Amino acid sequence: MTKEQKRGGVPLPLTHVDGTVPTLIKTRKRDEWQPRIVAFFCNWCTYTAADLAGVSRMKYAPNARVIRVMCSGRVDPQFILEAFAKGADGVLMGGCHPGDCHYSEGNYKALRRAKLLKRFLKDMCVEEDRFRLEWISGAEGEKVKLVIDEMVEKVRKLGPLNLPGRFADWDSEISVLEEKICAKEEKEGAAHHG
Amino acid sequence: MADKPKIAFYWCASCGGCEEAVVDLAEDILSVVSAVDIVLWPVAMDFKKADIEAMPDGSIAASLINGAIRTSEQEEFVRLLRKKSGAVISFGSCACTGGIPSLANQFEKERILSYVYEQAPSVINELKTRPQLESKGDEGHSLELPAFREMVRPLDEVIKVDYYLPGCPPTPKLIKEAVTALLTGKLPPAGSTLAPDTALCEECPRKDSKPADLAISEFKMPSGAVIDPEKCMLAQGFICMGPATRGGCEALCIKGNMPCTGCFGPTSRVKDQGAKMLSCVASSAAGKEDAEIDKTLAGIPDPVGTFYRYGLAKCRLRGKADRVPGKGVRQKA
Amino acid sequence: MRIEEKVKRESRRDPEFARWVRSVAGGEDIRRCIQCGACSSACQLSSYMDYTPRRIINLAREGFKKEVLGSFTIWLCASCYACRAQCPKEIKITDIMYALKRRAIREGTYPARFPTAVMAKEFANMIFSRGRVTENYLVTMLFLKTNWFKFLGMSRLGLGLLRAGRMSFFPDSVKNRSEIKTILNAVDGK
Amino acid sequence: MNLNDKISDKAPARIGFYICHCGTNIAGALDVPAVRDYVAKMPGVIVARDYKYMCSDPGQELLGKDITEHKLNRIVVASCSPLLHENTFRKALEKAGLNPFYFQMVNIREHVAWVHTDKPGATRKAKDLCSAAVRRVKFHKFLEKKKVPYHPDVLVVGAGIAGIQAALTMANAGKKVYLVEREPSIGGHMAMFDKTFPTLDCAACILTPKMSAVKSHPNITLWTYSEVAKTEGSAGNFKVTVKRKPRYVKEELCVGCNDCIDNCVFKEPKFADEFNMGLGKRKPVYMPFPQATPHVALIDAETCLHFKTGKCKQSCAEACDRKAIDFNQKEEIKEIQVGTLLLATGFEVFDAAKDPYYGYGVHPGVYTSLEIERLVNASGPTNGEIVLRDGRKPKSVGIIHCVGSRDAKTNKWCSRVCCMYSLKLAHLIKEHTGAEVYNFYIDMRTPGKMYEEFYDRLLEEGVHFVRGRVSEVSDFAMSPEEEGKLILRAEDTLAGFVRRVPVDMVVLSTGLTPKKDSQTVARLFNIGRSPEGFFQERHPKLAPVNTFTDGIFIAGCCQGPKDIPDTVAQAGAAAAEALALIDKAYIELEPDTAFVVEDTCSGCKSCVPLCPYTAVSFDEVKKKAVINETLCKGCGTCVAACPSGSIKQNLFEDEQIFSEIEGVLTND
Amino acid sequence: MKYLYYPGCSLKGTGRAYEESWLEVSKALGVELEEIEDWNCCGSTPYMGVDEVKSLALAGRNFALAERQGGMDIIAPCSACYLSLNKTNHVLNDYPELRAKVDSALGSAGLKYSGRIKVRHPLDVILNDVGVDKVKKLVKKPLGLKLAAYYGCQITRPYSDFDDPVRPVSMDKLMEAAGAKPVPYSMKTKCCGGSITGTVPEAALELACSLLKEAVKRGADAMVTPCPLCQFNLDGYQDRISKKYGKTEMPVLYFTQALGLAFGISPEKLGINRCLASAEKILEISR
Repeated sequence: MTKEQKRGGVPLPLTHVDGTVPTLIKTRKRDEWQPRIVAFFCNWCTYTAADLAGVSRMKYAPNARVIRVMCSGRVDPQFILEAFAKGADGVLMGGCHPGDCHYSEGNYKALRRAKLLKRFLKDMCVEEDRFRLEWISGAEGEKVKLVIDEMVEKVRKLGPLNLPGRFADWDSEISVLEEKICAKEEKEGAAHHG
Repeated sequence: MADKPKIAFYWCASCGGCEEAVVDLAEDILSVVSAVDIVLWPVAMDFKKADIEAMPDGSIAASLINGAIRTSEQEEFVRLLRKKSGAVISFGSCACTGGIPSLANQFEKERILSYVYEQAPSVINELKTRPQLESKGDEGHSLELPAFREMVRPLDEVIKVDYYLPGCPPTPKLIKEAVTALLTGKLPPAGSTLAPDTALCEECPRKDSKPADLAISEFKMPSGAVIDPEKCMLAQGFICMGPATRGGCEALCIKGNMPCTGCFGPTSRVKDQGAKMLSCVASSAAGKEDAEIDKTLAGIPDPVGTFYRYGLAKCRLRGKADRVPGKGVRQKA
Repeated sequence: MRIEEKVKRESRRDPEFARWVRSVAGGEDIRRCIQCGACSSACQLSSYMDYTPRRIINLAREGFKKEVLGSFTIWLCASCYACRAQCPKEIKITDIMYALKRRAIREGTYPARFPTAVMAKEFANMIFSRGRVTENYLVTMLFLKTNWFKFLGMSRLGLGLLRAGRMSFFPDSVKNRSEIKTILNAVDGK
Repeated sequence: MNLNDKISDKAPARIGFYICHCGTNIAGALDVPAVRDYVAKMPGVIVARDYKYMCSDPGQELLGKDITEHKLNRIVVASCSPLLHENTFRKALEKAGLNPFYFQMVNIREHVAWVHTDKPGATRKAKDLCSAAVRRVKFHKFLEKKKVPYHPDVLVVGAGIAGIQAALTMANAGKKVYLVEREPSIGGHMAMFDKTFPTLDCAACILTPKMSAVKSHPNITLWTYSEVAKTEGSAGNFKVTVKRKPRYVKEELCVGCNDCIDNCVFKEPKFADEFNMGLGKRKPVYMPFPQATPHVALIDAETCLHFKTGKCKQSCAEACDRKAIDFNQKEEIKEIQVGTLLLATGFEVFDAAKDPYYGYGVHPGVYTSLEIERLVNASGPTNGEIVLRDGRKPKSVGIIHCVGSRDAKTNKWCSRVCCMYSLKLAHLIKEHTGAEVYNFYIDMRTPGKMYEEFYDRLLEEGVHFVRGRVSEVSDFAMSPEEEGKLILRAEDTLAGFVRRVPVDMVVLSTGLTPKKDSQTVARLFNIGRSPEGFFQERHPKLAPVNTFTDGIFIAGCCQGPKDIPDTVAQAGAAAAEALALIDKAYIELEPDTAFVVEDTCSGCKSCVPLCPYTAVSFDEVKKKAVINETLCKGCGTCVAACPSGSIKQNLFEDEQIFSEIEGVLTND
Repeated sequence: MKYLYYPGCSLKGTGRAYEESWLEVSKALGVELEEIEDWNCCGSTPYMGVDEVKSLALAGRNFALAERQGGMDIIAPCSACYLSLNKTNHVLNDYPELRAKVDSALGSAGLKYSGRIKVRHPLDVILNDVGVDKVKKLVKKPLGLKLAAYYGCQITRPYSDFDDPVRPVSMDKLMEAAGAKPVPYSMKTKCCGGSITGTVPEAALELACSLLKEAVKRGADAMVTPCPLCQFNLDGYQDRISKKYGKTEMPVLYFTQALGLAFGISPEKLGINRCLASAEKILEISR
């Protein structure tokens, strides 16, 4: 019996957009754990700066995964929560410096959302260092390196957030009951047939 | 009697308002009652768990379950109903999105229990006695209490749900439509929400009063300011969840001169109602400099309560992130 | 002057030695050297060296161990750090010189002409037993062990110091001598 | 089956995945086969291949062949930055009959291979990024590019030889060119040189005609003493604000007769003359140099008596019969619309005082190479005579190479021109003074046409060459021959010993550095800089005059040190690249615009005020928001803010981004 | 202003006069010193050539003791001590393997060092913490001499951060404040050969000689130095240098002695009598 069937056909709370089930829901062992940072970089400044860091062969920690958006203004707070929910240990947003936004003022909207979201995250006990907004212009390849290295170190100190693992942990109370009921039913079923 | 479809009503962590809503169908309730065979309705009728257990699987046409899931008993009962029912309808905000009870997901179970049984100003409990899951009576009999879960869950995290009927409570009109659809078999695809898929503003009487160039420079609380009865709430600086909330209530709160608090949950296109509204509100807040922005946003003192009043359980984070499940959860299930 | 073959064959190189030089603290950047000679030029003592510091760096990174450890150069280094301050590739030349001295002492390959190694050892012994150094004792020990004729030649300076009250009659010492011994033994894994 | 069809939006995804080795660029830093095999197992992936160079013709053909053979309808290529090759691959899709937007690119070179040293970590990151792209591409939709007109006018920033050459090339092609220069005259550094290597032709003789051509060209608007203050917009449509500083002389009236200068209340030139590196003097009203273009005087407010005290009798204004002097001139702001920007902002010479060992500014006998250029120049402060500050003719001269070059404490790079100009100066000094000349070099670098031959010539002329970096210039004499001289101490590394060489004059061959404000300028135009501070080209070999920002080109030493022939060649190349864009007359824009899903919009108007381009408006009849696609620039801010999820952005739909998030986090 | 004081072996031996004058001057300037209890050899230059880790561990013990005593900035007047203590800090920060070894060696004696104590030189402290103004106020007998300020190598590079490593000026400023006239002296930071005088005198003496000759040439009445090794080398060996390279008469004082004289402190208290070279000239100066 699959886990899903056991749950009376309820998919696990975490399913992917395409309906598949994530493989990572068990807690990783602490010693093999590496921080995972999801980074939303705007196309014009921060993404370009990350390219520049590459062209300049700067070396930094391989823990950030960049998702390109056209402007930091495109970053929906839903993306940030989703990233945490799917297992990110930190989320980094990069945009153009105030006044330099390629779209004039998308970065101000990003800033305001980030500020409010930061407060929300704090209330939800997600440590402050796990979410960061940085202005990195296309000329600042070095800053990409510095920010990522610094953030990875801070997050490493905080340890895994591992929400998928925590969710599974929290939900273990349900599965225990589930197993008990299933066992009971199976027993009864067996008795019935026998 | 045997021909009539069997219907079950059940309540979990709820206030009873959803039951009230069913009664509020007024004279229409009679037609419902006559059309169906109610096999379970704890608030009004005296059926026992054993009665349901005795029924064949799938013999109940539909179970309408309201309330969020907080205890092992609720879990066990809704599982039973799931097994016996053809369709399960998640009834009301608490069942659909966790509702007000899920605001408790900001706290750990231990903190809730210690507050309720030890720290609340009205409590005198010097021995710090708490209800025990199992206790032995004087005559040697044992008594078992349901386990209080780590967190509040919406119904669909515990059993598979076929339809959602949102609202705190769902309006009589929507209930009637749902029941009619159920009885006539004219149901939308499984998984649907039985309410319109546009946001509340569509049906809001104050829609036209919202300016197209709104920048909110001061946020206000309904408790601390006079509300203009004509003008768009957001235009006045009150956070109205309307833009991020499914319509279908016909703007009841607005008509009562209170801003929408979001009980109908998000539209189907949105994963996280609170995050979306937070994004919308922050985008329209005034200010470019740090200090200016901070000042404006300080007008929203409680982002969790503001943006997730009815849906914290459905937030992508589900609750306070650093909760540590209480010891013994596994053993005492 | 003897006529001898100067060609060096690959078998003369000791790659392990080159690796070792790169592994010591300060030796990590030795490969960056562009042989510009700024070190030699900055060095006040390069005039007396058989190999200029630049050449030592090149020989060391190529693994010409015998030439390096047998050279005068490392013993002439006065640790003034001028080379390091001027190196355009920021190679820690002085630290490399220290490492080469240590290696030469360890392998006993230093030229007998230089008593530097003897002095360094005496210095170490004195610290091991007392924790502090008393210079005139050190100098006396040095000359007695190497060239006591020279010591007699120095007597004028000694007398001068004596008269000026700059001689110590009793060797200075720390109070907690055992602590020093514990620490130094711990380094040796004792 | 016609794959170029919207049907593919809904059809089950058949994904082709290609991972590029980029030679060893990628393959050397991560485990390419492991990434390929990882992706091959993902649902929907039909083909997964690795290839040496995906951007090569065979690479693209491979892709096209697979599309046809395997009926692929989605393509993912993991290689370099999409900013570099996205279009290459999109075209390959198109050629194979597939809509180019059924494509997603993964940046595993700039973002992975080049920046990580930990191979397993880099491999894991590459897997994550590829997994994200494969998930994302399933949600890609059929799209078409937008075409908008490309503004034909060009702005060239900086009017040294690079800017002049580029401006003339484009103006000759019939384009309207704005040429903006910070200094009062155009000409840049080249105008300061005496002769040019290796041909030894006179710099002024070859530059001055070009300067006049700029001034008189009907297609060139020349603004000197001006700076760009602000740029907005993107390729094809830039709006640029230019600040014109007041020169207190009306440019259109002045004929450059110098009457004002002759009649200045300062009878003698008193102030350090910038053009001659302070070796000469000028008055507060001055002509930067005899061939200055525009040939217009200017007043330096810092030193002018009128501006300092308000008590000048203004004899200069009186002397001007064209009434060109205007003490009330104010800064002027110009706003222009151009399609293309070409930056030729040049370099700065290394500040020799920063090297403490060579005594520049301490010993009067120490000069920089640029000072010698002026000394040796016939129109320079000494009329071409090489003399020391005390008037003596030097009998021996030491030239120190690599000052502020190849040195971790100052600048790490080789400045490329110093060896050659040092040879040139050695020749000129020897020719003018007959002195003994010593070149102290680390490595002699003479790659260039006729350059090595020039070195040969100098060797024959009897100039001394000492291979060794000078450790110090001191006046500490150790022997009678050294008394009163500057002593250069260096190891003659070829001889194997240290030498002390006493000389009368020391020339520091200072290197080329980025402009002090290069960071500010880079941010002004949103282009990148390499770590040392020169502007970053898009690709060191394949796009040397492009930047990462479309429509902005670079030429000359702002990109890195180079000599005049290379600068002119690069300026021509940049002009040609710009012309190619302009003559196409339109620019294709990414179809990344946003649109409102009318059915589900509740008309809450939250989005309307957020758009800085007024692309979002409210339809008062339908009571819904509408987005004007031609105004929308595709930032997606309204999408992120739409509280009911009723605005979508092409290429950046919620599902696409959610699946990316999930992809980067779902690696085992 | 309170500091920990690390005298080092030389200041207790041949450099006695440096300590005597420094203590007098610091008292006058209000610089409060607390000697590190039971300090040991800094692990200086010769030791580095024998065993790197031991040398670092020896320095480490001093730091550990200093941390125990409050962890204030350490003042180390001897250039060699200043360098080896500073170097230890740098090496411990840059090379974790070495740090681990040093930590465990110290640990075996129950000691611990965080790596964070600053090591300062009296020149730095007087100039930056006390200030030239205070020095000027204390001057009672302006020196009126032409002095060559000779800094030596080890306080100027590679770790010093309080002065220019090529053209230091801190001591010139102090001498100016004391009423002396510093002569332009191009050999300010050149090595005096002190650390090899004992072993390779033929080379070292020539270096020392060039320093003295240059001072003479620049018209200096005396040289001032902040280094006991330099002072010993230039002063103690002047006799031999004169014999070998021709007569030189150049008094070599510690800068603290010169300051003390300007403050009006008696020559005896400053250990002026401990100088060997040109004794007559020195007496003249101190009067």
